[in-house]
Amino acid sequence: MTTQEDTKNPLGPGYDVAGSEMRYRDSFNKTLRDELNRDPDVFLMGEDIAGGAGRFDEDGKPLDAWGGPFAATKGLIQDFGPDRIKDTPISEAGFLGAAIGSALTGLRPVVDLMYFDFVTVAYDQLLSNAAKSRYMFAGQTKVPLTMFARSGGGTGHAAQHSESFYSMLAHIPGLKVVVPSDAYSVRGLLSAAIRDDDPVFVVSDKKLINLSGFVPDENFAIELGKGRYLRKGSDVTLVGMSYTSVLCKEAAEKLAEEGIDCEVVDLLSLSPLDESILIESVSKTNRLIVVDEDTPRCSMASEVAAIVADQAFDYLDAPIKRVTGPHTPVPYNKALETAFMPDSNEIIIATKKLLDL
Amino acid sequence: MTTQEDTKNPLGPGYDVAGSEMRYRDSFNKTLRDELNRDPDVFLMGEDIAGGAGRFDEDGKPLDAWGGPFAATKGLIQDFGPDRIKDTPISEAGFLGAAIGSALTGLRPVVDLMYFDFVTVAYDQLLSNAAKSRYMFAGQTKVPLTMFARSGGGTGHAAQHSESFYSMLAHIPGLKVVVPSDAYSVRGLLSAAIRDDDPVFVVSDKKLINLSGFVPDENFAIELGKGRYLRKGSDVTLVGMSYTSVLCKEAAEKLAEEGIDCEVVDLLSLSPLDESILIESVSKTNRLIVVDEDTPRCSMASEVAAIVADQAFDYLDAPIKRVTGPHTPVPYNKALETAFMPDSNEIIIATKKLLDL
Amino acid sequence: MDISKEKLVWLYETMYRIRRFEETMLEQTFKGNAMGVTHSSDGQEAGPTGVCAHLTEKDWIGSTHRGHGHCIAKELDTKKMMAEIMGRATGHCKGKGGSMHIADFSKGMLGANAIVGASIPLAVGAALTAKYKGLENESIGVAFFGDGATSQGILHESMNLATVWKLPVLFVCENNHYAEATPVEYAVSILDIADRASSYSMPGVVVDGMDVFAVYDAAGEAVKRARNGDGPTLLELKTYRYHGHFHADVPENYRTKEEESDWKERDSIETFQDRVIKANQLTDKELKAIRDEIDNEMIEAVDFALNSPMPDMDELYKDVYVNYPNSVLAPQQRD
Amino acid sequence: MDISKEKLVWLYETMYRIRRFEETMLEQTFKGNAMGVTHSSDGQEAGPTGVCAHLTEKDWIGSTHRGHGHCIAKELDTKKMMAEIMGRATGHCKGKGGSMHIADFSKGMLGANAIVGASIPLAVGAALTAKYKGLENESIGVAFFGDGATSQGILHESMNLATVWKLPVLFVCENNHYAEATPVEYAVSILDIADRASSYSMPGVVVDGMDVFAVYDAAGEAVKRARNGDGPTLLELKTYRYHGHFHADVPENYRTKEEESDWKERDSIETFQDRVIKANQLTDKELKAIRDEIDNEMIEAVDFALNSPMPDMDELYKDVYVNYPNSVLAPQQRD
Ligand SMILES: Cc1ncc(C[n+]2csc(CCOP(=O)(O)OP(=O)(O)O)c2C)c(N)n1
Ligand SMILES: Cc1ncc(C[n+]2csc(CCOP(=O)(O)OP(=O)(O)O)c2C)c(N)n1
Ligand SMILES: [Mg+2]
Ligand SMILES: [Mg+2]
Repeated sequence: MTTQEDTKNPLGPGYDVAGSEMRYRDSFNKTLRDELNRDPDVFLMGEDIAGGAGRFDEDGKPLDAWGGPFAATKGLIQDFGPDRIKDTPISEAGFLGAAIGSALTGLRPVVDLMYFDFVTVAYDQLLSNAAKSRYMFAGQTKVPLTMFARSGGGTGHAAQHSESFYSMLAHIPGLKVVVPSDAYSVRGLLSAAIRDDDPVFVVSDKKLINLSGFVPDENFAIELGKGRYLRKGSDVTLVGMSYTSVLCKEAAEKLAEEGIDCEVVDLLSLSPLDESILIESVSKTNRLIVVDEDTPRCSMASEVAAIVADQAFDYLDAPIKRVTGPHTPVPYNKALETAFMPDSNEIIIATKKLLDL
Repeated sequence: MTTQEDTKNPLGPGYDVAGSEMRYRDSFNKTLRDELNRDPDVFLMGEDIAGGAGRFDEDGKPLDAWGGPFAATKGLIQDFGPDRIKDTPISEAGFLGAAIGSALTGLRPVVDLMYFDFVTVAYDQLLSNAAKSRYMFAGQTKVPLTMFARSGGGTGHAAQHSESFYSMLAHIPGLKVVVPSDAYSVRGLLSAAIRDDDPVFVVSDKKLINLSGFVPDENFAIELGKGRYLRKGSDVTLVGMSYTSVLCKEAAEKLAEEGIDCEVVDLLSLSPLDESILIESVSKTNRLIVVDEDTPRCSMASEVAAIVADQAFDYLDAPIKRVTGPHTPVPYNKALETAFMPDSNEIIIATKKLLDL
Repeated sequence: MDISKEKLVWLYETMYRIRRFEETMLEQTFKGNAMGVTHSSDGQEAGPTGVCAHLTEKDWIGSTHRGHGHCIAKELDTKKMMAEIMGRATGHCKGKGGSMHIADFSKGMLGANAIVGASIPLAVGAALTAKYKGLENESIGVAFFGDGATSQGILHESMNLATVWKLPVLFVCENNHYAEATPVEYAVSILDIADRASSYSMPGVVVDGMDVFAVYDAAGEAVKRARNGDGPTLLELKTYRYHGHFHADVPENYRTKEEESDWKERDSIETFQDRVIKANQLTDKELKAIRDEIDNEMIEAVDFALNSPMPDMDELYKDVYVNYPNSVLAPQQRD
Repeated sequence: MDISKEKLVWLYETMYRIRRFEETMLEQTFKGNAMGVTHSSDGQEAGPTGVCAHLTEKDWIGSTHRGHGHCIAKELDTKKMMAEIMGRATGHCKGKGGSMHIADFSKGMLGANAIVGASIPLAVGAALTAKYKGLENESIGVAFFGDGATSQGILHESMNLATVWKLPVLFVCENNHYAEATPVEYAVSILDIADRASSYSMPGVVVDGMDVFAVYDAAGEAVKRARNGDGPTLLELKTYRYHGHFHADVPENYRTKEEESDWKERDSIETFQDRVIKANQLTDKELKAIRDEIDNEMIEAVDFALNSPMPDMDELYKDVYVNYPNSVLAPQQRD
């Protein structure tokens, strides 16, 4: 049963505070600003996070011609200056490596990798240096690095700009991965990521960026490794992450009209992963559907299924279902791209099938 | 029940032919040689696959000073010459990209990436070009590229030379991944990979390289996407891949002495993946343990668990267990490294626990 | 300059076709008919044109997110290109690739590529194939890339490999002075990118990228070297894109009107017209006839694209592999 | 050359310590006491020594798989180094890193790195920290790498970034003429790697890497530039490794005895001895005393390492993160 309190209190202090509606992108931007104000060792790096690098406007201020992809960093250079808002050449491996080096020596870099797909260009630095340094050097050092990028289909960017392969990142020991699902959680997770002493990757699905939601005025952090309930229910557990949490909620609301009572778990963190919330929920509903836009093999959907098939097996009354993208790259054509991505209708069909309805 | 035939006939024509015992490494080398002889468009590329590049011995033959890591390519340059056995500078991204370009234009490159860990340096070429070209260009082209590298712990190479993250590769649509587990299967899978018109990654666990086994004289190919039974049994299904198949077999043999009858499935291919053999086996044994040296999150172990928890749920009598490496990098110290890797003892313990013994 | 009338006509046609294609394509993008972002190369026509004038279908080019000009210079079909941008089944890639992935392997066009720098080694690989088969005299590889792409390590690796293996390759940097909104003088720490050729003992040539004859000459030399087995060359074409980085970009946010008009005064198409008319190589009337024909071609291309069917829905699952036995391509939920 | 006696002693001590450490370490490797592969840097002592002579603990260096020399020149503890190579709890990294990952952050040593080229941008990042904090006059970054690493794109990206941001960095290429068994003349398409500096408008200097005074002078200039805020420098040290690529490699398979002995005739330690004795800067006796002390240090280092405990088994699960709540670190099966 969903109570008002539950949805109003998604995690921690929740919505019982002063705040306002704002877009995910504005919440993101606001959080960066707060963290830059809070800690002088925090600085930003990325391609065109300002734009027009090295040039100035009529007032002698550094140009802010671009403000980062999807305006994530808009306005920051004019307030914090080019030393803290550092435009980079197109050298993802090089500048991510430099960011790691700066993190190893006392700074707290925040790196914009633009489209999630470009992570692969810098993959070795991410895996071999950022994720492994602390271990290889036996705790002598830490890597307080935050990375962020935009994932997912839906904007017609085709195969090389639409990836959601956060499962590959969640696979990597030494790295943390978070997937906010609204304006509220991106604020809490991004600030937690920046304050965290480990490398954290913040994935933002493009389809979330222009959605609005309630955001507290005061800044706050969400504990990494905690999922949340977006809806309480008893018939089946729908697990979402990033934008698929929105889809799960949507599906649950429609199913509620037909008398089907879904519980919706929003993972928020992929690494660390909240195993308890999964087990808690499935032990009540006895049924699990995991929804993930990523392609299916060795995905987060697979991981959630595997955890539950091990830890909550005795509670399960039905097969564990995964609703994911197909094992294909993302196509360009709008209808094909739409078909690639899970939607609430697919979740509804899967739910009914699972309940033998 | 294991019959002689079963183990003698692991896949296809099997052992009922003329052949001999040889090491995995020699079988590998022999296969390369056969494929080079078979098809003039096949050529090899990699760092020090010959060694001493550009220099000649007293007989005027190109030097073969190194013969590739673990002697995989030993002797080839002297028989096939430097155009077909191409030493490269240390530019994994560049030469993998060049190999892809040559595959797109009619050749069949075989690329040695040395240690599996170095894949990350060339990751973008692998994912954005090799795996996606056919799809993005709607079937206009194909990418008949073979890549190979050595995975796994056990040689004291520490965190940056001991990866087993084939799950990240199996995740990628457009790429195929195979994991031979003995001298026989590496022959069949490597030749299948080279003859295949899609990009295929051949992963060789270092711990297999010096093991010996029966290899037919005649060259043959194993169909990609087929697993095999290493042992038939009725109590529990042990799924292995690469070196963990050896471990599973070892564990099964020890357990047999105690009257526990394990079925051992060797995946051989990770992508495509033989879902039927998994379902077939679990529907008989009703219990599943997946053994994977890779770290656990979003691993092949997770994928196998997820498939079975979906497709064979009704047959399952117990939780699905994964025996994997821990969520840590690979440590240097011998005892720690050994503790990192699954071993047959862990499998035995997990099996007994699962059977409530 | 010794250049046949036929070639002159080809140069003009090609430049004008690129220009009109980009204008038309932008128009269609703003009308909502393109399915994603588009990057216009107008202003930069002389580069692809002057280079590809020396190539045949057996030569291979690699391209970028800003690839329409390369496609046209390699004689891809503007109908199929427009259809691709509109996501249609009749497009070069059946609507599955889109603006940033147009390819035509039958024309030696290895595909536009949306990862900055990623197509460069592909052209090296194509050259490797040619040399492997002993065909470098009739098949070379050409890598087109922007000034921004020069910051990607893979360019460095590719140039070194091409010289180590002495492959028939042209590295063609179209320096349009911006990578998105980043001025080249910020991102590149030397004045002339062409100078980097000396790091690989290959010739590096700065070329006026607004002058198709200059490009034609420099590329001719480089192509000759490649076909002769003398290895790669780096060409830097100084040029300018007239529009923003992508269709919705507002370049006034980072560059001045004066800079724009300075470059436009050196417009490659107008300069060409003035010159061939003055030299009595082509008449005003001939030029006009060419333009009319191409203007018409653009109308037809849009028509063709708009009236083309969308791809079948099962195209989603096709062309991932040559063969793949597995149901995972279309997950169970969708069965 | 104006150089204090104290510094002279340091140069000698450091070179000799590196030499003896590598010899001792190889011996121990062959005895089976190292837990993995080891890469000796003997022959190359003058490079790390001449460069690090200008550095303090506040300066940061990045290193490679062949990192022992860099560690010693940065004054890491040979006891802890030997212990690390033997996988002991008393090692610099508690036996979890091994020969290819020795680090000491308290000494400004960012760690050896087993991915060729991967540590280069780390040194750039350390320089970025210094500049960010306004401390470039007292803290610079030094990237050590081999000739083989110059084929990695990340070096190119790092050099460009360092010049774009004008960071206090030294790029030190130890050109020992081989990458594994690959001769530099095969893999690098120019004669002097130092010439690549011109691609980034930074000075590039070829240095006799067997002559510690030459290295000391060239590095001194470069360090001064960096501390003055004048940006990065590329140094190419021409040098030679006496042993194989790793302990079990047989270099005779790819290089001649004559080449080896030509280089050994220019041995950095012997040259140094001859020179300081001839110039009456240090006496034979003083040098011998230094050698004796270090010979003894090596015996102690081996003793220390062999008698040190192995790490606790739960070290497997430690230091993956600063904090991580999850049981996945140690999978259920092992509970
Ligand atoms: C690896 C990678 N990083 C970043 C981007 C985003 N991006 C697309 S185009 C572009 C600028 C490219 O500049 P340039 O190479 O000069 O080409 P131009 O756009 O000027 O034609 C950037 C940064 C990308 N597509 N790929
Ligand atoms: C990315 C990567 N590719 C390949 C290797 C294997 N490898 C280790 S050392 C080495 C040669 C390095 O040569 P160089 O940079 O000259 O250093 P040197 O060994 O001569 O000190 C190679 C190829 C590696 N460790 N990392
Ligand atoms: Mg540009
Ligand atoms: Mg070397």
